Amino acid sequence: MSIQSIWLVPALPLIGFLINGLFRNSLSKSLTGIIGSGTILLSFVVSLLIFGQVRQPGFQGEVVTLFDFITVGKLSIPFAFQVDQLSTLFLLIITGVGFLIHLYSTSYMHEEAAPHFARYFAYLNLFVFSMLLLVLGANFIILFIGWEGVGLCSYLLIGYWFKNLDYGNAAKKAFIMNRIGDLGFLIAIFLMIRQFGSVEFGEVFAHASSAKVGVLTAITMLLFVGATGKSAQIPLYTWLPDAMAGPTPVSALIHAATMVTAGIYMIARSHVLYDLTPVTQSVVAVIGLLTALLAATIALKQNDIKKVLAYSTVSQLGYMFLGLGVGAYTGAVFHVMTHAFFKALLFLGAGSVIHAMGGEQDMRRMGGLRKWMPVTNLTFLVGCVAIAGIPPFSGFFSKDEILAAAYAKNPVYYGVGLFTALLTAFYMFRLYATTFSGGFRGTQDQEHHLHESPSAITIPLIVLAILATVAGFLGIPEAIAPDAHVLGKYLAPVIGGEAHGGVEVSKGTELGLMALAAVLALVVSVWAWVRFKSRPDLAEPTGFGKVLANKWYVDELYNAVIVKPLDLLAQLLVFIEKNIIDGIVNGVGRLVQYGSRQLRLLQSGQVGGYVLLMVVGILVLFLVELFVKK
Amino acid sequence: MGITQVLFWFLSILALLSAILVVISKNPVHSVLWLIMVFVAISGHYILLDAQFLAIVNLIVYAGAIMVLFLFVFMLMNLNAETEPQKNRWLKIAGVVAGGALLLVLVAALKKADLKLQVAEMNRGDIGLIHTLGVTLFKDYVVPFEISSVLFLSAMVGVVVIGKKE
Amino acid sequence: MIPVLLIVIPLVTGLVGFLIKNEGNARGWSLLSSIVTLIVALWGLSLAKTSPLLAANVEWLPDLGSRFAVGLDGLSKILVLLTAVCFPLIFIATWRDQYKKAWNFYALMLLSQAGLIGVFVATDALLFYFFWELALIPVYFLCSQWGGERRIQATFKFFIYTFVGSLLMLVGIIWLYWQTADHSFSMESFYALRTKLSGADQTWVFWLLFVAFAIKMPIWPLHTWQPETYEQSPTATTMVLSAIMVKMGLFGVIRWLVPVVPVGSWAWGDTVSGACIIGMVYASLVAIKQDDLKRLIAYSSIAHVGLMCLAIFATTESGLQGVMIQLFNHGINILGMWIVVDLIERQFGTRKISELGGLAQKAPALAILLVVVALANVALPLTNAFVGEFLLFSGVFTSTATQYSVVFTVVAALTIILGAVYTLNMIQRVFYGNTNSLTEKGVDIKMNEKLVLGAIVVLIIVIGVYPKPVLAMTKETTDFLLSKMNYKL
Amino acid sequence: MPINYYIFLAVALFCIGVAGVLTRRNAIIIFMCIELMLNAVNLLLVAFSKMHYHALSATAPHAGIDGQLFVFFIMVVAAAEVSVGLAVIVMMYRNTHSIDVNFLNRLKH
Amino acid sequence: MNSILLSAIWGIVMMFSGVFTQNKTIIRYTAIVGLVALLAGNCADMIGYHVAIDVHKMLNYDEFGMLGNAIAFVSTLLLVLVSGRDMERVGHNLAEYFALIFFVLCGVAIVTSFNTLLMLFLGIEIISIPLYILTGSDKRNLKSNEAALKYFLMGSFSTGLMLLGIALLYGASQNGTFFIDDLWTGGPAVATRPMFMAGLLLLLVSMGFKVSAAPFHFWTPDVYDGAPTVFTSFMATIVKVSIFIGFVRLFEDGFGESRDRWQIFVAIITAATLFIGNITAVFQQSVKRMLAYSSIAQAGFMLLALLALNAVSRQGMLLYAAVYGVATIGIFAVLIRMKDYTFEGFNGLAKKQPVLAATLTIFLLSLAGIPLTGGFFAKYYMLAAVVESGHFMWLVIFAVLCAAVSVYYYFRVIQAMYFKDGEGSTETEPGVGFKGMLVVLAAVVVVLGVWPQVLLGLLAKFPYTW
Repeated sequence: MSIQSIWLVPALPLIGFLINGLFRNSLSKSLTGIIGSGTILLSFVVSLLIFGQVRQPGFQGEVVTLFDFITVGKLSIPFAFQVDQLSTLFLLIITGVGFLIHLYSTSYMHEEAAPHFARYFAYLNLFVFSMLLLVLGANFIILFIGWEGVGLCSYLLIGYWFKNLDYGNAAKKAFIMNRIGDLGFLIAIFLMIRQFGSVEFGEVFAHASSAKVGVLTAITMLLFVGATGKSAQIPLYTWLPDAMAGPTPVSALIHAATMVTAGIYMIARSHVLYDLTPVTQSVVAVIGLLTALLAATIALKQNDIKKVLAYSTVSQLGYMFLGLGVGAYTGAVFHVMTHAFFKALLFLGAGSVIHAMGGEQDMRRMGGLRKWMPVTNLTFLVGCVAIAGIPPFSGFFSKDEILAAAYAKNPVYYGVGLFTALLTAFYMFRLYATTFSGGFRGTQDQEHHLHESPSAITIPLIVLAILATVAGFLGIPEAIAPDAHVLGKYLAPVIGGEAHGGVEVSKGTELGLMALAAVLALVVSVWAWVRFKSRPDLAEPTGFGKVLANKWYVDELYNAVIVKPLDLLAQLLVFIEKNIIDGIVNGVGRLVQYGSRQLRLLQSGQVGGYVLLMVVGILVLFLVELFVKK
Repeated sequence: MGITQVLFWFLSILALLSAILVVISKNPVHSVLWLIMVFVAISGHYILLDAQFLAIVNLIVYAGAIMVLFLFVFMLMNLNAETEPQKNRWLKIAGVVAGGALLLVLVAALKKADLKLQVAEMNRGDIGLIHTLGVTLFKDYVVPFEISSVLFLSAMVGVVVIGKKE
Repeated sequence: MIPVLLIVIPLVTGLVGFLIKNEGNARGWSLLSSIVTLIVALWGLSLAKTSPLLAANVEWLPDLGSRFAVGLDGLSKILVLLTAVCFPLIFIATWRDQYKKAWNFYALMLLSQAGLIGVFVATDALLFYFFWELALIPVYFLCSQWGGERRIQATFKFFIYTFVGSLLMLVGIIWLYWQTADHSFSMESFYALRTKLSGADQTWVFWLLFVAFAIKMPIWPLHTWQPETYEQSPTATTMVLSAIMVKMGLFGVIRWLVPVVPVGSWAWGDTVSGACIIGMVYASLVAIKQDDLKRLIAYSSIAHVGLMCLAIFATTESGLQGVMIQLFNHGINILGMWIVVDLIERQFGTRKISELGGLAQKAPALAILLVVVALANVALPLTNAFVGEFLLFSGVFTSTATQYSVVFTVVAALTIILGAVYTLNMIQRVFYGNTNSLTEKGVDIKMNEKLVLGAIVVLIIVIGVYPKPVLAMTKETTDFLLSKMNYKL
Repeated sequence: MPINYYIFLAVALFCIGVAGVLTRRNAIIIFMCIELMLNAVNLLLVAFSKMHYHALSATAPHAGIDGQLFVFFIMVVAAAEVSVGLAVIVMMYRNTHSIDVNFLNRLKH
Repeated sequence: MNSILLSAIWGIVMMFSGVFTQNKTIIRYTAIVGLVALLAGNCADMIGYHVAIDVHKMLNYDEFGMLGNAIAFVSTLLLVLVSGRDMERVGHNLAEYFALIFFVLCGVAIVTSFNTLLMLFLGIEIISIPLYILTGSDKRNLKSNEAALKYFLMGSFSTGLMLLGIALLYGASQNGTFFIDDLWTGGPAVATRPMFMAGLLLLLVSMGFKVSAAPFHFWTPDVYDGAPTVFTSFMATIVKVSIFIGFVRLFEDGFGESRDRWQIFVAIITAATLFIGNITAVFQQSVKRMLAYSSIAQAGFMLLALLALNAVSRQGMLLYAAVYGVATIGIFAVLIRMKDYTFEGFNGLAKKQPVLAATLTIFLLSLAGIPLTGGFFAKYYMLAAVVESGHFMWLVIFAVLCAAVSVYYYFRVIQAMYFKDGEGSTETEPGVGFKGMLVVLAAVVVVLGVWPQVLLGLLAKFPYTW
C-alpha cells in the first residue's frame, strides 16, 4: 500500500464517527458496533500495511500533503501527515489497542439504548480520529488539532452519562485543565512562528540549532506545559483520576493507552528541541519524577479500583517523562507502548470486574473474585506483574530502560524512580489481592450476579495479556543481548541512536541495577499480595494515610488557591460592572435628569427673575470682554 | 463755566434725579409725573444740542401723548394708589445691585474708549432743524419711513384684536 | 451595480413589507427578499475583482464632495456575505416566533439589512456614516417594539450610547474631510491623509473615530449597553445586533480608522490593546457569573470582539487576515448560539440557566448542534473559529506594533481557558443533568430549525477544515490595507 | 461738551431704567422704565450725532443727521409699542384685575 | 423689495377681508393666495424682476436673503395649509391674524435683507409687535395673556438693549453711519474700539434674545407654552429662523472682519444655549414645553453658523432653516390636534393614528439629526462650518454631545407613540387633507435628507445681486 493512502487511516474512523453520529437514531446496536469497531479494524489493517513499508530499512520519513490549510503571508500550514517510524508505531498502538477496546465496548456498553450506544461509538471513533491526527500531523498545528480533539473527545466521553452532574463536572475539569496546557502549547507554536516562520517539523527542527537557547527553552517549556495538561503531570494531573467517571473502556482507551501519551509523543517528536535545552530537560525529568512519586503515594490508599489504576497511570506517565527528561526517548516510547498494553489490560480487566459486580467500584466490597472470573483474574494478574516490573514481562524492560538512563544522568533520579517502582508493585498487588483473593465481601445480591464476562470482553483481555507479556522483548537492553533492541533500531531514524544523555553506564552496573530492581519488585509484590490477601485494607485511613487517601489535598488546594479566588474575582467584576462601569453610564443619564430638574427651576415664571438673569448674562459677557485676554 | 455748561449740569442732574424718582415712587401717578420730568429734561438737552425738532417732538409725543396714555390707563384701572405689596425684598436688592453693576461695567467698558477729544458740538449746525431733517427723511429715509407705516398698521390691527370685545 | 442592488433589494422589499398586512405573507416575503439578496451577493462574490459590476459611483452631493460610491473588496465581500447569509437563516430560524404586527417587524428587519450592507459597501465616508446611522434606526424600533420587559430603557440607552459615539465620529469625519486635498469624502482621499496629517493631529482625531467604533464593538469599558440590549431585544434582532452589527465597529476600525490615521493608531495602539485585553478577561469572568443565557453570550461576544480589535492594532498580516475571517466566523457562530437560545426561550419561556437543565435528554439533536456551535465558540480546532483565533493570536504575538506583544498574547489567551469555563458551564447546566418540572415537557427541534443549525454547523466545519477560499478572498484587501496601516511618520 | 459726559449720563439713565425694570412689579411702571431706557438711548444718539457733526462737518455738511433721524424712528416705534403694550396690559387687567407681574406665574419650569 | 411690498399690501388686504366676509374658508384661501403671490414675487425677485425702488442701500437683496425669504414664505404656506383650520379656533379675528402674519412676513423680508441698523431695528419691531398680539390672541386664556405680557415686557426690554447697542455702534463708527458694512471700515480707531465692542455685545445680546439664546432665552418656554399652539408654531419656526438669517447677516456683513474679537462670546452663548436648551428639555412633561426648549436647543445649533461665518455656514443656515421649519411645523400641526399635550397624551398614538405617528416620527428624527432626514444635513452643515474654521473644536464636540441628549427627549415622544400603551388620541379625527399635508411635509424632510442638493443647488443657480 502506498504511503500516500495514509489519509485512509484517520479517514476511516471519521467515517465511522459520521455514520454513527448522524444515523444514531436509525442504526441497530449490532450495526453500530460493527461500524464502530470495523472502521478501526480497517484502519489498523491499513496501518499495518503502511508499517510494512515503513519498517523497510532505509525508509526516511515522508510528508504527505493533503491540502493547504492556512496560508497567510509567508506562513503556510498545509494539512499534511508525517509518515515515519515513530508515527507508524503509534498508529499501530492506537488502532490496535483501539480496536480491542471497541470490541470490548460492544459488549460492555450493551445495556445502553441504541441512540446512546451509537453516540458512544461515534465519540470513540472521533477520539481515534483525533488521536491519529495528533500522531500523523506533519506540523505542530495538525498535531495541535488532534491534541485539542482528544481533549474534546475526552470531555464528551467522560460526560457520556450526562444526567449525572458529577460526571459532567469531571468532564469539564478534564477539558479545562487540558485547555490550560493547550494554551502553553499554543503560545509555543506562536513562538515558533515568530522564531522560525514555520510550524512544520522539518523546518523547525532544521533551524532549531540556529535559534537562541533562551527562545528554545521558552518553546520547549511551553510545549511541556501542554504536555503536563494532556499527560496529567504536576500541576495539571488532577483531572485524570476524576476522568474515571467515564465508561471504563474509555478510561482504558483514553486515560491509559492513548490520549495521555500524547505528551510523550509530542516531546519525543520534538526531541531535537529538547536536546538543545538541558534546562527544560531537567525540568521535565524532575516533574516527571515528582509526578510519578506523588501519584504512586496517592494510589497506595485509594479504594476505588479505577482510581488506583488512574493514579498508577499518572505515575507511569511520570516515568515516561523522566525518560524523556533524561534523554531516553526510545525508552519513553517503549514504555508508552508496553504501558498501553498492560494499562489497557488492567482497565479492561477492572471493567470486567465492575461489570460483574454490577457497577460496584469499591475494592473493599470485592474479594475472592478469581473464583468466579478466572480469565479476568489471570489476565489481570499478568497486567499487575507487568506493571510491577517483574521480568520477563514487558513493564520490566521498558521501565528498566528508563531507570538505567536516569541512573546515568543522576543516581538520585534512579533512587526515587526505583522507590516509585516499588510503590507501584505494592499498590498493584494490594489491588490485586483485595479484589481477586480472599473472600467475597459484597452483598448477597452481588454475589449472585457474579459471572465471567462474555467473550467480547475476554478476548481483548487475552490479546492484551499476551501483548503485555511479550512486548518487552522488542526492547531487550544492550546489556543482556547486544543488538536485540528491535524497537530502538526501528525508531533510530526518527529519534536518533539511543542517547543516554551522553553518559553511558557500564554494562555491569546496568545489569546490577536491573537485577536489584527486579528482585525488589518481586519481593514487594509478594509481600503486598500476602499481606492484603489475608488482611484487606478496609479501615478508614488515619494519619498520613488519610492525607494520601485524600490525595494530598491537592484538589482542595487548587480550589482554595485558584477556583475560589477566581470565583470571587468574577463576583467582584459583576459588582463593578453593575455599579461602577454601568453605574457611570447610567449616572451620566441620571446627572442629566438631575441637571434638568435643577435647571428648570431657573424658569421661575417671574419676569423680574428672567430680566435679572439676562442682566447677569450681559454682565458676564462684559466681564469677559473686560478681563479675559483674547 | 458758561451758561451752556450750567444748563447741561442742571438738566443732567434733573434728569437723573427724576429718573430715580420714577423708579422709587410708590404712587404710580407720581412715577408718571417724574417720567414727564425726565422727558422735559432730555428735551432741554436736545435744545442744547441744537436738535430743536426732536426736542419738540419729544415733548409733544412723549411727554404729551404717550404719558397721557399711561395716565389714562392708570385712571382706567383706578390704580392711582400704591398697589405693590412689598414682597420679595431680595429680588429688589438683586435688581438694584444688578442695575448698578451694569452701570459699572458699561462705564468701565466705555471709559477705556479714548474719547477725550471728541465733543458733542453745541450751538452750531443746522442738522437738528426740521427742514434739514425733513429733506433727508423724505429723500434718503423714505423707505424706512414708509415701512414704519406697516408697524403702525400692525399695531393698529393688534390693538383692535386685543381690545375688541368678543 | 451589485452593491447597489444589495442595498436596494432589502430597502425596497422592506418598504413594501410595511404594506403586507398579513403575518404569513410578510414572513415569506422577507425570506424571499433575503434569499434574493443572498443570491445577488453570491453572484457578486463569484465575479472577478476587476468586474465593473462590483462598484458603483454616482453623483450624490457635489457641493459636499460626497458621492454615492460603493464597492465590494475583500473586506466588504466577507461582511456582505455574512449579512446575506445571516438574514435568511434568521428568518428561517425564527419562523415560528410570533410577533404583533409581524409585517412591521419583518419590514424593519429588511431595512436594517439594507443599512448594514450599506455600511459595508460604502467607499465614501459620508455615505458610510449615513448608513451607519440608518442601520441603527430600524434596530432601535425592533428592540423597543418587540423586546422584553425593560426593552424601552435598555434600547434607549443603547441608542443614545451608540449615537453619542456616532456623532463624535461624524465630527472626526468632517474634520478629516476638510483636511483632504480635494475636499472629498472618498476613501482614496481619506487614505491619502495619512501622509498629510501631522502626528499630533492624527493622535487626537483618532479618538473621535475610535470611540464610535469602540462603542459599537463594544470595547471595554464602553460595553455596558450590550448585555442589556441583547437581553431585552427580540432574539431575531439580537441576532442581527450581535452577528452583524458589532462587526460594524470592527469594520470601521479596519476601513476608516487605522489606514486613515495610522500614526494616531500607532500612538494609541497599546492603550487600545490594553482596553481590549482587560475587556476580554473581564467579560469572560463576568460571563461565568451570568444566569441569563443572552447575557452570557453577550459577554462572550465582548471577549471575542476584543480579541479581533486587539489583532487589528497588531497590524500584522496574519492578524488582519484572522480578523477578516473571524468577522464571518464570529457572526455565524454567535448566530447559532442565539438560535439555540431562541429555541429554548420559545419552548420554556425562560432564559435563566438556573431554571433549565437536562435538555439533552429531551432534545438530543439540539444538544448536539449546540455543542458544535459552542465548541466553535471556544475555538476548538477544525471549527471555523480556530482558524480565526489562531491567526488572531499569532498576529498579536508576532506584532511589531507594540513591545508588549507577548504579554498581550498571554493575557488575552487566558480567555481561551475562561471561554471554555463559561461555555461548558452553560452547556452543562442547561443540557446535562436531570430534567426539572419545567424542562421535562421539552421536545426536540423541528425540521426548519435543524436545517438552519445544520447549515451553520456545516459552515463552521467547512470553514474550519478548509478556510482557504475565505482567506483567499480577503488576502488582497488585507495586503492593501496593511500597506496603509503600516505607515509611519 | 465732551462726549464722555453725555455717554455717562445716558448710560446712567439707561441703568436706572434697567434697575426699575428689575425692581418694580407693576407692569406699567416696568413699561415706563423701559421708555426711560429708550429715552436715554435717544439722548445718546443725539449727542453722537453732534459729535460726528463736529468731526465731519467740514467735508460732509449733513454729517450726523442719521443719528437724529434714528431718534425719530425710535419715537415712532415707541409710540406703536406703547399702544400695543398698554392694550396687552389692559387685557391682562381685564382678566385678572392685577397688573402685578409677580402674579404671572402660571407658566414656569 | 417685491416681498416687502407684497406682504405689506396683502396684510392690508387681509385686514379688510374680514370686513367683507365672515367666511373663514374664503379668508384662509385669500391668505393662501397671498402667500403664493408672495412666494412668486420673491421668486421673480430672485430671477431679476423686481419693483425698482431706490432704497438708498438700506436694503441689500442677495441670494442669501432671498432664499431665506423663500424658505420663510414656503414654511408659512405650509403652516397655513396644514394648520390653517386650527387658527380659526383661536378666536374670531381670523382675518386680523392673517393680517398680522403678513405684517410679520414683511418684517421677515426686511430682516433678511437689511443693510443698515435702522432697517434691522424696524424689521425686528415689525416682527415683534404683531407677535405680541398673536401671543395674546387667545384672549380669555390666562396663559395666553400672561405669555403676551411677558413677551411684551421682555421684548421691549431687549429692544432697549438693542438700541443702546446701536447707539454705541453709531458713536464708534468713524463717519457716523448705520450701514452695517461701514461700521468697521478700515477698523475703527483704537480709541473707539471699546465702544464698538460694547455696542456689538449689546446687539449680540438683543439678537440672542430674539432667537432665544441662553441666558436670554427665558421668555421662550413661557411664551411658546402660553401662546396659541398654531402661533407658537409660527414663532418657533418662521420667525426664529428669519431672525437667525438676519443675525448671520448682521454679524457677517457688519462684524465679519472683527470676528476674532467676538467669536468667544458667541461660543459662550452657544454653549450655554445648547446646554440649557437640551438639558432642561429632558425633564419636561408637556410636549409643547419640551418643544419650546428644543427650539432653544436648535437655536444653539444654529448659532454655530454664526460662529463659523463662512460659505458653508450660510448654506447650512438656509438648509437648517428649511428643515427645522418644516419639521417643527409638522410636529406642532400634530400637537395642535392632540387632546393632551403631555407625553402621556401621546401614549399609544401609533395604533390609532398610524399616519400621524409615522410622520411625527420622521419630524422628530429630523430634529434629532438622524440621517435620512433633512435634520442630519442641517446639523452636518453647522458642524462642518465650524470644523472648517478650525477653531472651537471643543464647542463642536460639546454640541454633538448635546445633540445626543436631544435624542432623549425627542425619542420620548416616539416611545410614547409606539411602545407604550395608552389612550393617546386626537381631539377630532384628522381629515385626509391634513394627513396628506403631513405626508407631504414628511416627504420634504426625507427628500432633504436624502438629496439636499435640491435646495443647495438653488444657491448656485441664482447668482443675483442687487
